[in-house]
Amino acid sequence: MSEMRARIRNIIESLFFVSDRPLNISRICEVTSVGEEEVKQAIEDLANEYRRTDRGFQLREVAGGYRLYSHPAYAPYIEKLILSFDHRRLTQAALETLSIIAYKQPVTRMDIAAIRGVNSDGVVNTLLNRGLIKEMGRQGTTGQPILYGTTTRFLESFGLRSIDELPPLDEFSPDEEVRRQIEENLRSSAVIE
Amino acid sequence: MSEMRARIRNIIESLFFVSDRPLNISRICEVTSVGEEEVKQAIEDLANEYRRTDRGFQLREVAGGYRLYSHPAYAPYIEKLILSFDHRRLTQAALETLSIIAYKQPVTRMDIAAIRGVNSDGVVNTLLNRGLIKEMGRQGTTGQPILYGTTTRFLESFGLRSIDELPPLDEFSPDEEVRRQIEENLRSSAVIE
Amino acid sequence: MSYQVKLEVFEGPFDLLLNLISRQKIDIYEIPIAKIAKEYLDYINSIQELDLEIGTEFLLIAATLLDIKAASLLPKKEEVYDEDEISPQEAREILIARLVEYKKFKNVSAELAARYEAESKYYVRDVGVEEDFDSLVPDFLSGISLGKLRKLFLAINERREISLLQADHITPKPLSVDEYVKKIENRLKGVKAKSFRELTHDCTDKIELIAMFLAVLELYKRGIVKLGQAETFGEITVIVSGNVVTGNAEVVV
Repeated sequence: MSEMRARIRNIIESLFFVSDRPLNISRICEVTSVGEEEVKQAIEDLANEYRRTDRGFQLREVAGGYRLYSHPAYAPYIEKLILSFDHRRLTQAALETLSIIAYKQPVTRMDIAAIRGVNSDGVVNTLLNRGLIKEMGRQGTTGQPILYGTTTRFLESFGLRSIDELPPLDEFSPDEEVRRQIEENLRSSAVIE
Repeated sequence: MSEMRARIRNIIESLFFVSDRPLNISRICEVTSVGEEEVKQAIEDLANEYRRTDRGFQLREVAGGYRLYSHPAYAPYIEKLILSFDHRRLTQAALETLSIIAYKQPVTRMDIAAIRGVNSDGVVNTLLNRGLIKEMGRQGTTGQPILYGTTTRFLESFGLRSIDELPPLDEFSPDEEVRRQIEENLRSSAVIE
Repeated sequence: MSYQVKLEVFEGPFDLLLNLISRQKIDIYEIPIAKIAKEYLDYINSIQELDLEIGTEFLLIAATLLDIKAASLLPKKEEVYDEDEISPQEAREILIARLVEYKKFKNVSAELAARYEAESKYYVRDVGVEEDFDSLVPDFLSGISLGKLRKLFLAINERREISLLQADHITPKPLSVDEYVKKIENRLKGVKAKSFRELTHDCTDKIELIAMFLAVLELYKRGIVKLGQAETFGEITVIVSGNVVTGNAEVVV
């Protein structure tokens, strides 16, 4: 394999590696500035290689593109690993994310990350898989990010007829300590010169 | 490589592939029912292979375990593909405070303020929110102030295997020139013109 | 055309003092402490004029410097100090020791910054549990009431507000307006006009909004955009009128 071809393959492999959604060819072309033919070649190279060397993961073509999946042969071990995890952290993250989506829908992944202060892609996927949230179209801005909202299943879980029945937020008042902290910090907040 | 050895390597690769946190050797032994020596061998095999074939990802030892990371050479492409919120810039104040906590842990807010010469409560709270430091109990003195230390996420964010990997603090003592300058400038026994 | 607005910021009194000291060219016929004390006070005065809150810590060190200075100006005589009173000489020794200690951490924080920077080139897989294994994850909603969900949402919002407000007043976060100029230029590529609201849809805090606004003004100054507003407090429209030219602008927020 030529050096150039190997490099393109490795770049594309790194993209598959970090991506939590199927990547289609045109998106890969866009990100790598590589032509369609070369991208297709690289995808084939990767898929062949994984097959040939019987790796722990596979490249599969699914609706909308290509994505890496763990190899089904090793599922029993993966199950044991997932069961050995402490899921409290995931539960906390999932509930936080769900509450943001419920109250702020429709929202993008970026909105959620900005509010939680950490990348929340993994959690959004888990909630999607669980049928608690769904895609609601795309925002009409640069990049056209996907918008998310809650599902009928979410409403059913809480016995709600519609999302308007969510308890209102405004009755809430932060306790005195928090209010004081906010005020103090406001007083000393930065200025623009 | 024997077939058995390759199989163990592939199983372990699939575990790394699905894990969202560093995996330590004892957990891998437990999940795979494979002995420590074989697990260590498999990890070495994987790391060597990724290095040798210059893949899109690498296996790194970090925060008491091993984890897959994308290859740093391809970071520009990954940045184009996804938005990262975990690597927001740290301010100078945050870095100074973090350095003090990392080297002197467990420390109180007062200890930190004494070294920096300035109240650091705001910075400490920000570091807590970002999961880089955590509470480590209370000091057994008057007022029982909270003690702080660094987290696993701190190790991960700075690419450290353990806290012992921090470079020795003594190496960062100001050199003679700086010391002399400080002394001279704060000298009170100067000649009066 | 570019502009530069930069206010020197210090992480605290020690940072300021070290900076002043490092700028000195030591002259043995001078009285360094007097000069340093004066510069230190000048700086404090200048930031007071800029209406920045001065930490008591800055004033405490100023007092210590003045104390040392006063002692150096008085004729030498053996003064008697109480046991629990610190003599100017002792205060100076303590100050030097603290400065050296602080400098050590300032040095190491540069090393940590470099590590953090290098580490930011590594990305982890954050994909979550694959669909096939989803049934192994416990039900998130078990035992969760609507009230709890609402509480969680409020708690996150609150946490966020506090961390946004807790920007250390001595170390404001520098935002480069030029970066925002570029951002706006990108967003205006291929369109004739966009509203300010559209341009700032993803701004997460006030400071960022302000930087975006400054960037719009900068683009207006450079003649790249025209601005329109139908009524007071109405929507601001940013209209593309010229070619994109990049310059350098930096502002400390």
